[in-house]
Amino acid sequence: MQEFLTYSIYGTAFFLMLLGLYAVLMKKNLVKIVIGLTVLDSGLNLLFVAVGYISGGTAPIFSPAVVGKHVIMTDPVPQALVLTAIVIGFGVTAVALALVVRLYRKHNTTNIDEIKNLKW
Amino acid sequence: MNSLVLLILIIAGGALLSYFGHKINKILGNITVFAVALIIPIYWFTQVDFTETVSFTVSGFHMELGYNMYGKLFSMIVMILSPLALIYAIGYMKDQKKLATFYFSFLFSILGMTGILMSRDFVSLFIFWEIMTWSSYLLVIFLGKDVQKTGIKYMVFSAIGAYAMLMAIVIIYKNTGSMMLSDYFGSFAGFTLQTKLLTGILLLLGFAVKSAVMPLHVWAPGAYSNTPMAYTSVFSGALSKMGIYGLGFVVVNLFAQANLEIVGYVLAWMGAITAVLATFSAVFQHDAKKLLAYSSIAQLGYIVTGIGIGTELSIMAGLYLAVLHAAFKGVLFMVVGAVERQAGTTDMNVVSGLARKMPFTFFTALIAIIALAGIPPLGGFVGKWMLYESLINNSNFLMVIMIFLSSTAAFLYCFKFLFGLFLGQQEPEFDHVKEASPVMIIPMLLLSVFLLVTGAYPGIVFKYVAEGMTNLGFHDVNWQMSVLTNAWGDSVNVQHVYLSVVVVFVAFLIFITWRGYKHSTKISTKDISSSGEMIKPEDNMTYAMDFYKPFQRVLQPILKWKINKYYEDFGKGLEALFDFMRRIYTGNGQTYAVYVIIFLAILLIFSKSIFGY
Amino acid sequence: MEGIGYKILGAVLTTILAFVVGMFYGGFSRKIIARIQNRVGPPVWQNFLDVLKLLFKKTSVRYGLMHHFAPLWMITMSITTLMFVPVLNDGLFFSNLNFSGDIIFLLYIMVFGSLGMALGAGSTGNPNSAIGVSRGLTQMVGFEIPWVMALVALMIQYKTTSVTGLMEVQSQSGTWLMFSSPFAFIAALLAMPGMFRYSPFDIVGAPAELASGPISEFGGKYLSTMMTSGSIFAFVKLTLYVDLFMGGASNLIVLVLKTFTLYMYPVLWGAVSARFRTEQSVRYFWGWPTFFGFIALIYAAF
Amino acid sequence: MKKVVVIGSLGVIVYYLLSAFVAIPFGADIIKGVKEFYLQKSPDDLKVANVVTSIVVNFRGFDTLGEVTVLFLASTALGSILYHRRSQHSGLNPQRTSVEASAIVQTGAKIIFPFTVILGAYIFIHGHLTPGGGFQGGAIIATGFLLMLISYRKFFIKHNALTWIEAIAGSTFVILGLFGLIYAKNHDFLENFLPAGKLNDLLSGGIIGIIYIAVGFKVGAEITGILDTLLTVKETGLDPEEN
Amino acid sequence: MVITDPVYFIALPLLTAFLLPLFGKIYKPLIGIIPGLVFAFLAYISFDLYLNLVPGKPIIIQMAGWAPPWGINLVFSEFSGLIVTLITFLAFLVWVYSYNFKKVGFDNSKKYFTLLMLMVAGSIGVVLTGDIFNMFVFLEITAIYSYGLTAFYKGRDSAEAAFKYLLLGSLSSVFILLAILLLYKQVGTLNMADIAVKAQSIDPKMKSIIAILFFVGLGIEAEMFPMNGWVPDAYSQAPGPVAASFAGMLAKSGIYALIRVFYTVLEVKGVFDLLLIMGLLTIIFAEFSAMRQKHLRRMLAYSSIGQMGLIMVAFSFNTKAGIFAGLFLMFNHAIIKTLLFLSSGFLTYSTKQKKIRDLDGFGKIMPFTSLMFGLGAFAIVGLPPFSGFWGKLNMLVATADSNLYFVIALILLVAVVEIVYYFKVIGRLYFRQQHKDVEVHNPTWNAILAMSILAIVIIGVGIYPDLITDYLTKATNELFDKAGYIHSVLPNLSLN
Repeated sequence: MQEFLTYSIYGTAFFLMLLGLYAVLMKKNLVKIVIGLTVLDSGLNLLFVAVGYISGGTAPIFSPAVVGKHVIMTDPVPQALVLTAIVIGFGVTAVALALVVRLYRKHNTTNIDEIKNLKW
Repeated sequence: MNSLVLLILIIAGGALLSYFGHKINKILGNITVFAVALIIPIYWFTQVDFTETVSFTVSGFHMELGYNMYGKLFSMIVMILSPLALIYAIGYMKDQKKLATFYFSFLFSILGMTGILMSRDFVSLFIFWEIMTWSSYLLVIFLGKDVQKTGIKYMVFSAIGAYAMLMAIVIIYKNTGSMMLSDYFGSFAGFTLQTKLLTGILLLLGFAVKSAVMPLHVWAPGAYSNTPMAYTSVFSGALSKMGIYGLGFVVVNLFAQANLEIVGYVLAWMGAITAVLATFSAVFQHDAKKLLAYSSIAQLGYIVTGIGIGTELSIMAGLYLAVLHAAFKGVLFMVVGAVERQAGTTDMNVVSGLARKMPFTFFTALIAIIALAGIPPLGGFVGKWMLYESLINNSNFLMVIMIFLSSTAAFLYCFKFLFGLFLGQQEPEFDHVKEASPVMIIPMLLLSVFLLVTGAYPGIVFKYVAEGMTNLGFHDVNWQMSVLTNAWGDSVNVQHVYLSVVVVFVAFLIFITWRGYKHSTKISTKDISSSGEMIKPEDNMTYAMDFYKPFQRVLQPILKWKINKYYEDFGKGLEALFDFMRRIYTGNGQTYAVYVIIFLAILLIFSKSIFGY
Repeated sequence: MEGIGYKILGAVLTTILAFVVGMFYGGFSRKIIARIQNRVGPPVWQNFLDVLKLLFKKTSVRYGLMHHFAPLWMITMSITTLMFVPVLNDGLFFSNLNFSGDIIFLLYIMVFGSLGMALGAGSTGNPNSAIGVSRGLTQMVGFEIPWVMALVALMIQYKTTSVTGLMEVQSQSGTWLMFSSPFAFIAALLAMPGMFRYSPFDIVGAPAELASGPISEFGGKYLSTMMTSGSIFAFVKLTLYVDLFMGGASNLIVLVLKTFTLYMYPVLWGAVSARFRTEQSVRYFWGWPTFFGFIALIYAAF
Repeated sequence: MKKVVVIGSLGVIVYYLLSAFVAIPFGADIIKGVKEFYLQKSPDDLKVANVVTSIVVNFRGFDTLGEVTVLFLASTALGSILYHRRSQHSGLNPQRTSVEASAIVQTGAKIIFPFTVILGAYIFIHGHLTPGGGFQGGAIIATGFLLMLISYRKFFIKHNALTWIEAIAGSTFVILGLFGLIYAKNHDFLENFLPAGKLNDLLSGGIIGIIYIAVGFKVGAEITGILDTLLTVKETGLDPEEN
Repeated sequence: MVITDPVYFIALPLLTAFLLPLFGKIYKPLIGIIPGLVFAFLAYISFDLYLNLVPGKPIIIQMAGWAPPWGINLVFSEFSGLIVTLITFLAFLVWVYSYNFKKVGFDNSKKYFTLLMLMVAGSIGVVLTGDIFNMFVFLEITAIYSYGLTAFYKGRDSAEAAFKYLLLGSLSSVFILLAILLLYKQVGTLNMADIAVKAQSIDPKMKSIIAILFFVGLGIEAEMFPMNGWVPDAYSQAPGPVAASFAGMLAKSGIYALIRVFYTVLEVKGVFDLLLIMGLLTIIFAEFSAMRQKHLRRMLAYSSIGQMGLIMVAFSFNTKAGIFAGLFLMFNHAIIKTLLFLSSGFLTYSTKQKKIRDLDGFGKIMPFTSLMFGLGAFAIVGLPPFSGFWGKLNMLVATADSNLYFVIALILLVAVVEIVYYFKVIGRLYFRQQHKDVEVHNPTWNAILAMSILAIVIIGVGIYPDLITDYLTKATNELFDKAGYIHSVLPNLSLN
């Protein structure tokens, strides 16, 4: 069971990352590439959260119901980190989309193969 | 204050003053340059204390400046030739622009040379070497001709040389833990053969580039001929001697003493081959500048041969020739400069018959050419003689033949130079030409006088050469004021030669001039015996084009073989390679991302072998 | 041997001797060539007459100083060379400056005159002169190589570079160098006609095509000085050959015999051969003569 | 070809990474590190119930400052990337790229909008007590604005106001942190200098709550600004001539 | 202590950046002036702190009252302090230069200065922080700054360049995050010193995977081959001062992160060999590509990559001499490349194409700028008496020290190539006939000031390198002394 969970959850995260990377590397459309980036980020975030999980743990909040009792809590650090990661991912995505808009305005295409005025 | 430091500061200050002087006003600038040109040699000859040293530690490297007699010998070349060239430049560069840059670079290259000759450690040697290189580069491209080709070629070869030297320096530092030249010489014997050869040959390579030894000479013709002639006289006369300076101490102090004379021998051979090939090239040039440039290479070849052989007489010959070459090449480049300035071109197919217009220039050129060709009774002969004798004494018979071939062929270009520019028919298009200004003539005359004097009294040069050779391990060098002696005891008394020549010449001069000269009329060069044909003034009958056609036919198989072309092909190949390599930057962002992924995958696959867990 | 006056006297005497002998040799050669060609030919003293005639002709034109100096340079060279070449083995009068020079010096001083001549010729502006000079210098590069090879071989073999040294070697061993170093001698001999510029190496001054080449614009005193110089120089060259290869001469008669014999060789060869083009002659000199020179060098070195 | 290479490389990478990750099984509590300290100190010293919040704002508050900066940076960068000359030069009005939504959507949006904003505000105010916090709350507020933006073509956001909110909220964060240098016990940046209060009270945790509120405002304003910039074409005149 | 606290390096620029729009509302010129004041202040405190630093006792700042490893800490040591000082100094100069850089096309200077402030905060943060995740956050700040400012100009292909950078930058952040995650999973802490202590117990295979991920992720930021495709585009399309800041600050923080991670945090056998090889490849490819460039900026960009490769090689020796040389090279590269980019900003001002051949004869019409460019070129190729020479010399001595003779040969061969392309430009600038009707844009007084200061530094250090060698030596010792670093960050560490 443990093994299955390990493989399935990590596997899911990695599948997402793989999917995202594939889109980034193979898709020609700029928007799809950006989508690939976000999917990649999602997979990574999922991985973060998954890593922080501890079997049987609750959310690391000392709500009145938990205070004073001995409960297992999941690792709060990856959760804090993933928050940061998400925000950064958001920022990058926003900038990426803005750049796509600019590129589309200039080149009138979203095919990345056609956008190589700068080379060598 | 230490006189050596002060000397450096004076030159650097002179450079800055000339720069700003010329920025403000041409006349002020010229006055500054003139003053600097006087002050530097005067200071050097009167105030500099040659026993003084100054040392300091910079960035953890111990550095020391101080003259030795060997450096002093070369310094004399620099200190005599450069100021004269500077003064000459005042006249020569009168109509040029960007004079501030010119004099700045000029003086900085003097600074570099001065520094090289007083460096006792590799770091300062290299620093000054590079200062010399870049300042001379600025002058090579100063006129803006062939900037990309010549300038880059010069810089590339200089850089290769300098970096070879740098590599040697760091390896030496690694092995001795010191940057001092003396420590290197001292511990050389203890190195492994591999280190000996590696450091020594890299150093040799560095110096050989500057002295334009054969496969590394291709920068020289273009660089010498493209530079303003006022500087070329220093370039060829003094700057190239820095290479000789280095070759001297490397070959003699290191290889000869470590029983690796074979290196010196190879070097001597390269010098001989250089001499021959460069002479052949010089013969067929039609631009006087190029001719002199190739001639310089050939002459440097003799010097390198002399140094490479490494016997007392041969080194003496090499060093003596180095001094003399500075003088006569200095004059010749100044002459070409004067012609260029007055007549507008130095193409020997175009210019002719300037001797009547520029008598002083012609006279100095004649003296310098006689010295260059090594014809007695002028000083050039002395050097040639010593070189031959040393080679013969060593039984290097093939090398003698090479050198002799080269110097015999040298007569061809010597004559062509004089004939092409000064003799032949006087063309109407050069009627306007006037003698160069005294500022230009006087330096040339001074150097010519030096050449005349050394013909009878080469001892005045031998004195310093012999002093300098003490630092190369030759104490008690045998020399006399005007008698040359070889290792077998055979000798030539140049004073007698001089005497004989002068007496006969004067006697017959009287004979032939008496009752003849006055009564004859001077006629134009168009008035020649021409089988009854009348030559009009505008007909150019001068035989200049393809002057040595028959010789060219003889040398056909050799001349086909052009080193320059190989280098250029190599360069082109490299460029193509670079172009190919930069194709990896395809311009497609996605491809770059793929590179990253592939790189990561490769690292992961080989992680075991990389990280060895 | 002491006394400056004595020296000067010796020098003058040597010069006169060289002049006379050279002139007669020139006359003989003309005569002999004429006989070979089935002509009568001029008398042997014809050259004297020519020189004298020219000497008294009025020089009417000049092209400037270089032109004026050219004959001077030639004669200076000839006489200076003469001064440094031992005429007799131990001649009292003719020692001159023998011990002040050596072979390398002689090789160089001999060029001096040609260059001066060339400069004078160049300054006249006559294209024929220039062409002649160009050919002459090129040819010189040709014959100098085997000639120098021969000399270097001798020098290396006998470890001396002076002419007197080599003569001493011969007198001590009793054999002439032409026998003890045959290859050097062959090389030198093959190079010799080039030095004399007789046919087939006479393209320099080929009268038929170049109007006498370098000397075309010279006349009167100039030409007479040049001819004088040429005679002296011919004598010097012959003497040098004799000194080097044939043991020198102990008295004047032997000298004349030896030099005349030697002289006949280029003259006779010239009489029967056609003219080479410049590159042909250079190729010739760089062929067999150089080969023998090379052999000589190897022979000398090992 | 490229495809094969890419898939191959990806396969290799995933294989290695997965093998690295599965070395420690999912849910295993074997990491001994700083988390124990956080779980203990957060309720005890800081009196903050939500440990994630205390980590985000206090223990690793510096990260959060960076995070806020990233958002701010993104919105500024976006502005500079999509920047056009102000419309007053050419007289063109800003235009929305989206089409006008239907009446149902418009009405619904109008109704939901205030609630969304209030929800967002609730979330960041209670950031130290319940799941969520400034970022989440700010994002929810921005969602409300997004709703309005895509519903109404004529709904414009005053950038002036956004600028003010951003500036004040951002500087509150930094200034509160700087106050720590002066007033707090250890004189550290971002250190709590206010009374910590009682666990699970609204007014607990000292400056943590305040900072989270500021973050909420800032995030809300910034995301709104970003959305607005992306959705609105201000002017399509000529680009400024530059080099 | 209050007035000179390293935390100001980050807090102040951030605060200013947040408030800058408000200042703009109050009085427009404040947008330009306030950043200058802040930069000047930062430069002042960095010099003050750095010069008063007690050797062996770095200033450790803890955040929010929690001692490391629990809280985030800042480490202002001889090494990080040196780089911070360099960055603040350059930032000030870049501000001086760009204060009124261009009237046209630069009028959203509010955003420009805001971004610049954030970037300075970010790159200083990367250098100062003692927490690995915090380092990642600051790296992202610098990255987003770069995306934004690369695309600053509309007329060029700047968006394309920025997008490429963004693509690679995102990959970089993914790999760094993965590495951090793996690391956290192994040691349960994020503090660098703490990780350094605990990392010894990590399974070597795991460690190598972490190292590879860091290597690739940080390698992208440090312009390592083959992941530097973004560099030439970004450098060539960004505004002049921004390109200068890329070379002077951004690249520095990237390489700093790389060496900090591998010198202090993760000790992995073999990574330095890898760094050596990749550094050499970086040099070779970059310089060879630079050789054939027709665009000035791209040429400078490739040259910049080459320099970074050289720095990598220097650090890869893992010896004191190597680190010293690497630091010297970093210093040189920061100063000289900044000068080159600043001067090229004016050189290429009026030419649309920015081709090198458009610069013919500019030495005449733009004497000062050309002189500065020439000086920079001389210095960067390592000609004495400029500072570049000493860096190169030390570098080669360090290489020889490690017995890598072939590396010396290679570096020098590539240096020849470098000389060729720089001198080609100089030849064109000074010794060619100028094209007709060229617009002249002589630099403004503040640009002249900025460039002169840089030039003075270059010449000063070139003539007397001991001006900085002491500090470099100290920094070297600090970086090399891993135990000292751990001890000063975690003084109470009982090595259990």
